[in-house]
Amino acid sequence: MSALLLVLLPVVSALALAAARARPVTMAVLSATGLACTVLAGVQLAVPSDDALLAGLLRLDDTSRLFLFVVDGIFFGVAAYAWNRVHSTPELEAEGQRFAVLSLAFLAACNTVLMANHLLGQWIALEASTLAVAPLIVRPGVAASRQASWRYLLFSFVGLGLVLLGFVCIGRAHEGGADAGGWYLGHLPTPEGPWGTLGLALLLLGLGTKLGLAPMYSWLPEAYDEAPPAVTALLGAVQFNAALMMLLRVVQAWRPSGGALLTGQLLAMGAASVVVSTASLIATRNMKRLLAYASINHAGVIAIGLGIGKGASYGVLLYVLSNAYIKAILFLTAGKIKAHYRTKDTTQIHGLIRDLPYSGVFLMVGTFALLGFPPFGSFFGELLILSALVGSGKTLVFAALCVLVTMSFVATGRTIFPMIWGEPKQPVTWARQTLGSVSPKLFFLVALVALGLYVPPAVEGLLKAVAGTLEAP
Amino acid sequence: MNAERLANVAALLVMPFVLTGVIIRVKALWAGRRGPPLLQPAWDALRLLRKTPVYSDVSTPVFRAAPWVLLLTSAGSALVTPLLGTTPVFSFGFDFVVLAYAWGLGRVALMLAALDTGSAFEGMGAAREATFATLVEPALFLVVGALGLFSHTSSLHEALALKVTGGASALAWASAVVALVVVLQAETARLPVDDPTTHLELTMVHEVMVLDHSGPDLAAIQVGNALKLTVGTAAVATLLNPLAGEGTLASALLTLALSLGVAVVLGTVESLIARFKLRTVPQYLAVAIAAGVLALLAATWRTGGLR
Amino acid sequence: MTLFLAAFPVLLVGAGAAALLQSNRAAFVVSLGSQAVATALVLAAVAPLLAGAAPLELSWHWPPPIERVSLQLDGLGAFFLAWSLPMTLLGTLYAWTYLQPFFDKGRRGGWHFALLALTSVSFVIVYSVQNAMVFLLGWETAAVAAWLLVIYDYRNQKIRFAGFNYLVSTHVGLFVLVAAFMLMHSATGSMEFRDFGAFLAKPSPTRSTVWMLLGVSFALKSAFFPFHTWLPRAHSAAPAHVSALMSGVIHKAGLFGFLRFTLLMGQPEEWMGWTVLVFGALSALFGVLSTATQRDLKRLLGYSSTENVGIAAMGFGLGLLGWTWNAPALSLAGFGGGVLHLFNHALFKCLLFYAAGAVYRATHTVDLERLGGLAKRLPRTASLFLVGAVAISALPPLNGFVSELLLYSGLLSGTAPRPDQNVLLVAAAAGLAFVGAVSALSMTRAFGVTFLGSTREPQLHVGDDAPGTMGWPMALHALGVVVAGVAPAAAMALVNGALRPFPMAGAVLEPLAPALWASRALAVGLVVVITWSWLKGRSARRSVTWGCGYTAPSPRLQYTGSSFVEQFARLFGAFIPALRREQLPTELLPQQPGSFATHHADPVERRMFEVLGQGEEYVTRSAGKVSEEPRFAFSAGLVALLLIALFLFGATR
Amino acid sequence: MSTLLVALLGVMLLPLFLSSWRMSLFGLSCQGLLLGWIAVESHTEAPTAEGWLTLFDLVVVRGLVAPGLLFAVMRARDGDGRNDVIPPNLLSWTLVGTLVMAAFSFADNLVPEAGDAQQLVAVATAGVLLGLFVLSSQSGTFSQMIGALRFENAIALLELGARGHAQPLPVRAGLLVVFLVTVGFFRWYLELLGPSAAARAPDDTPEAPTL
Repeated sequence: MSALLLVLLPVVSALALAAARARPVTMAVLSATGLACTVLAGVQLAVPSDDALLAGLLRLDDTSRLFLFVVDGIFFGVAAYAWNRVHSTPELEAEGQRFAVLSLAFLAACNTVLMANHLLGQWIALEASTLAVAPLIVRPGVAASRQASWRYLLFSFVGLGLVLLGFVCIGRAHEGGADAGGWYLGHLPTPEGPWGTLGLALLLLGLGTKLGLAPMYSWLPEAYDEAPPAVTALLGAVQFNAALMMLLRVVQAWRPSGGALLTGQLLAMGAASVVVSTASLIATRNMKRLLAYASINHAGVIAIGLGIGKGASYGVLLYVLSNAYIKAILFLTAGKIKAHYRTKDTTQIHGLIRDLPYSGVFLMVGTFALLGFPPFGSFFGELLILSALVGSGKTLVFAALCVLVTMSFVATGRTIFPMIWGEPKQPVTWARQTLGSVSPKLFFLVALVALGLYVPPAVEGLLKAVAGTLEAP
Repeated sequence: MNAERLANVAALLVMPFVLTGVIIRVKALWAGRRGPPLLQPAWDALRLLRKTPVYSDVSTPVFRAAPWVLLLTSAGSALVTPLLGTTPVFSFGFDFVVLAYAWGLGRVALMLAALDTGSAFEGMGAAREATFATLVEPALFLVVGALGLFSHTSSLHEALALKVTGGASALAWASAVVALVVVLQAETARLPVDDPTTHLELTMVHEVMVLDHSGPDLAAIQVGNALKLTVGTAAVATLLNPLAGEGTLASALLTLALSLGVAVVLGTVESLIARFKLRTVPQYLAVAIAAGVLALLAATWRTGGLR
Repeated sequence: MTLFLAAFPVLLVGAGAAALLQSNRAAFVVSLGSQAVATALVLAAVAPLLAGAAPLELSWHWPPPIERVSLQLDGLGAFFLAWSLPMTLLGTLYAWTYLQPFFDKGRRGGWHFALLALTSVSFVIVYSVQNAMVFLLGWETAAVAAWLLVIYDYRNQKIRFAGFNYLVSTHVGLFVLVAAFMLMHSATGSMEFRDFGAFLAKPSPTRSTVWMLLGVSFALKSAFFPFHTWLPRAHSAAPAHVSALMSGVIHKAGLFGFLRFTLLMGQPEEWMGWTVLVFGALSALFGVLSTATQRDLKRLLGYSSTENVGIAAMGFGLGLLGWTWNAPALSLAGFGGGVLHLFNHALFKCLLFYAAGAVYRATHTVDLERLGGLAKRLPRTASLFLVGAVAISALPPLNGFVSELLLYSGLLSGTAPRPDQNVLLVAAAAGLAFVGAVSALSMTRAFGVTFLGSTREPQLHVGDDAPGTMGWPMALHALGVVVAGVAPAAAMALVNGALRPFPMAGAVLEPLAPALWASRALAVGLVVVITWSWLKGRSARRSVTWGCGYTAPSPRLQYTGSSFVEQFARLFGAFIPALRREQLPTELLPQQPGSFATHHADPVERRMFEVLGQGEEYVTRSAGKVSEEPRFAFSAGLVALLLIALFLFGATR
Repeated sequence: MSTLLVALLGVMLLPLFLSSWRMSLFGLSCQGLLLGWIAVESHTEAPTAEGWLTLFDLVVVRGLVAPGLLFAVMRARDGDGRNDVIPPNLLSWTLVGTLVMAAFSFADNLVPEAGDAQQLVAVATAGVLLGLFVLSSQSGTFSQMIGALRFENAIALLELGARGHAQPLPVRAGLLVVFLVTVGFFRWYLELLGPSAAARAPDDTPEAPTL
């Protein structure tokens, strides 16, 4: 029963906030709801109850429990950040109100995606989350953000359309058989024959667009660049993981039957997006766009990891979780830096470590984690993916990936390190950052280091179980 | 054995001055002059010992210690070489490595003293000396390494007492002689590498490094150089001496005669040709390296080579 | 084993505390104290091992992805730990005075001392761990700690670039190492070195690829010839004690890795021995040529690290060859010579870098063209630098000569089975002799131009000599150099501990006893001669240096570093391209002064930057073409769709 | 049945060659109506709740509501009524032709026996390819919306063909609601951005602090 609350609670509070005009308490309600969802997810984690809800449409299994806890945790962090932002700059009151309502609707949709047991139902929830977050990208008075928001909606619409097309094609594969199961996760139609393969291919192409993978990815840098930092964090950490959950369900369900095509297409799209994002990383001079391309890079590596499967699944999960925390930290810090320096051009920003000690340290540590330095989870995740690549005999892809990751390492480091350690140009004084505004990022950091060095046994058991489902039998 | 060692020590004391005197006398004869008495270098050394040295105010204790380090290392190296064709005062495995690196230490000390005076000329001499040394060292190691391969030994005097048995060892022997002569000329600043009697500092190599030394220090340097000359000449003589290894009186006398012969040849060469241009000296030293490589390759030859 | 394990938390706590403490002095004391305790613990655990006790084993479970953390401390790891930790301790002591100018300007040193403790932690991990993942963790921690140490003075852009250059190089090295480990992991299915050893024992093409990958990654960590480009920049940018630790101690982990996997591999193939010998000789030759021609004293010492690492690799190559020809004497001479040279290099390289640090502290420059005559103002630093210079040129009485004598005894012994192999070994010995001669030239130049003569830039203000806390580390290292030279048995006690895990047994130094007695005699002679001449000359008359009658001598007339090496550099111009920047006076009576400067650039680095620059420019141009318009993305999607359809046609037809 | 499909194909192709936005919107509504007719034709069994819902979706939502919403906005702001859906040059026209022929050859490769099913798949594939082609050749907001809606109609057509198994009612209703909200957003964005992507002057208002 408590699982259903995870969806109902945000919806109810969203409606309440929309109706009431109570301004000052809005953000407090938002953060409270976020905290409640995190606690509920934690409870689910501690005492797993395997009941099916809403006539089998929603069901909690290991994967959804893990992702629920992570996603809601990050949402709570972002909500606390927004609350602090509104608290410190009162003129954001109106925008805060709009943000609270829409982000709670977004949370409800994402929680549904994570708990969905019916693929089409999951599709609907994902589409709903897109609709909830699209207007948030618009920043009042900035034309480019409206353009970015429209493109985000357009690409999502086309991407999810392709996914729907894929479902229809896979459905047609059973032209004759009266297949009662429909789209429940337990007994999905197997995609064999020309229709099945076409369907699976279209499905992956559509999900790739939603995740920001290769062919249709150009919406991601624009949306992450133009959206306010809190919304970028929601997009990068929460929406990405929701779309990824759908891909995980597809992989879990159809790895045995459609394995060859699955591996081939995921590897191709992953490799293509790593290539494209590395090229753009080298060329870009805009800080938020750099982080956007870095997240495309990481999405590519995740796709490659999922593609191989054999032995890489644990690494992929480790990589996904640490990636979520890294993006949360970096996008929020990038927002703070942009607000402080009034510019996104990386060549203008210098001496962060002394100008904004907290943000400087967070940017440094976040970049370390982004680039895969040891103490963080991404280091081991990357190693496991690379070892599985070598293990499954794809040494050419391995070599190419090593070169590309090093090139993106050089490009990112070359742009961000001078920002951290440069000679500060104009001494701009900024309100001392209180511990409150920094605590969410601190929490993400602790989680990140824990993922790297010492994963507590309970979480480790869960990770192993989820990795098991992703592996080829 | 002690008699040979004593003879060696006696030779060590006498030979340096005799050989330098012979070379000067031969050059004088070629120039149509009687030339100074044979032991003139000894008298010069004694004269300098009685003088009190004058040191530059720029110099540090390194300047004062360098000449004596040169003398010590040259004397040390002389103890290891077969001056009379037979076993030297001390003989052990890889002794020529100690010899080569001892000479290196002496050379470094001298170069540091030259740089210490802070004069442009001495710096120039040190630079040239260092450059030529980098070409001489590998030649020495190639030659003695090749000879060591032929006689399956690692001590200097057994390597030099090479028995010519076939085409390969003959070729090795000939190229070793050529290489050692060139090394001798480069190390002891004889023509055509460097002219000891020139007055124009810009053309000097070794002499310009010792410009600022005076009194006993200058004597130490000259004796040190004479000792290095003796070591080089004795090495060439032992190599030329067919009955080198027997340790009989005849072989000792033959080595002495051959040493004087080598001194005469050096004096003649100095009288007949002018000093090479500085740019061509490295090519001349390259001849020594080529000869060393030839000796080394001879070791792999089928006939008379190593089994 | 518990003693050894206790060192780990002590260091971590020390590092953590030092990082958080506000006052620099407290942070220094905490870091130094924790390192001292850890060193004592490690030495206590390591001493019996060097004496021949059985290796210590321990392993315990750890959550994935590491699965098991297994430690095994054998003779080899013990040897490296025995001197790495004390030298890092001395480095931290040196750092306190060296960084005072920064502390006076309000800079916080807490992080710096914490990173120094963290470097010791990485030694403890790398030299004892048997699990590939944790080894990589230790490897990368050392790299990141060294990087953050190098960019301590991060305000200067050149220093940040040098640090970043170093970070990228080590990261590339890490990827190559990961490739090798993962190849072995996929072949054996486990992450333990013991299983890797089982796989490496059988010769196979994968083994050769893995060996080459390991060789490249360790070569990059130890800055061998083609991969050395990060070393000189990092050393001229880093504070002196960091350069000393990096080039004396930290980059020895590469050679340790090579020895560790040689042991795991067991019987090597002959081509491996020749590759390492040739690779080492190449690295020594290039390193020494660059050492001879550099203007910056610390860059010069950086290049000489490449040279000495090359010489150590020649020893290892000889050891591998001896192993394949099962000639134990040759193999022991090779490995013994290599390991002893590695230890000697750590001693005299740290000494030289500390002396260079003292020079920088006094004159705020390490450019040879402006220095000169420092011996009068910095007598202690000058004499210690002289000891280091004589040792690094492998001249007789000191420790460099002993290890090179060992190598010569292997190369010139003529015990190879075929004559042509003997000839190649003698040729290698000749190469080593050439390297020794050029190293003598470069060290004479470095010492002579910096400390002797008179100061080339008259208005250069020369401060006072190094105080106690900088003097003591230098003196201790110099003492180590002299003792290892005169009484090599002491150093061999350590090296024998390292050679114990190797299959071949036997005495290493005994056949060279007479030669060592000769060098001891020479040492006694030198002491007598130097003291006698020093006493005699003190009261002697002083006058002006003989200038051939030139009436207006000026310090600028002296031979500078570049002119000293100009003829030599012209001989080897192909290897060290000379760059000239000149602004010659044009008119008959020139009004303003002309200027002339020569630099010797590193050809490998110039080529690398040229290639990288081209690549980046091409990528930026092509990335610029792809516009953000949705049209491009959708057309790409349409193309992808058509490809899928085509692929399907292929499948159904 | 095949005549309806041919008519649908005609309605898809015609607006591409004309340059008025009224014709595009009119084409969209014809597509909706024809889809509804095809749905009625192909399912002769007793109409169930899902059947009525699908018919409502096709005829009312896709046929009337979507074009109507856009029509209101376009009429309010548009001047000369000219809006090209694909670049008006012979190359794009020939591309349209090739895409349609590719769709037909793809269909007869996928569905071997000729007949209504094969023709339906062919027209649906043509719709998908044309929708994507419009999207990949236009940067104006209105044209992109037209492309997206064409793409969606083609999927609905394909879904009609595969009436194999009935979806549970809540899922079908969810799909409909989501499509409606999306069309609503389309209308909002059209007002926000204006029909063509004219390069507006970059507003140099100082950037207000954002969340």
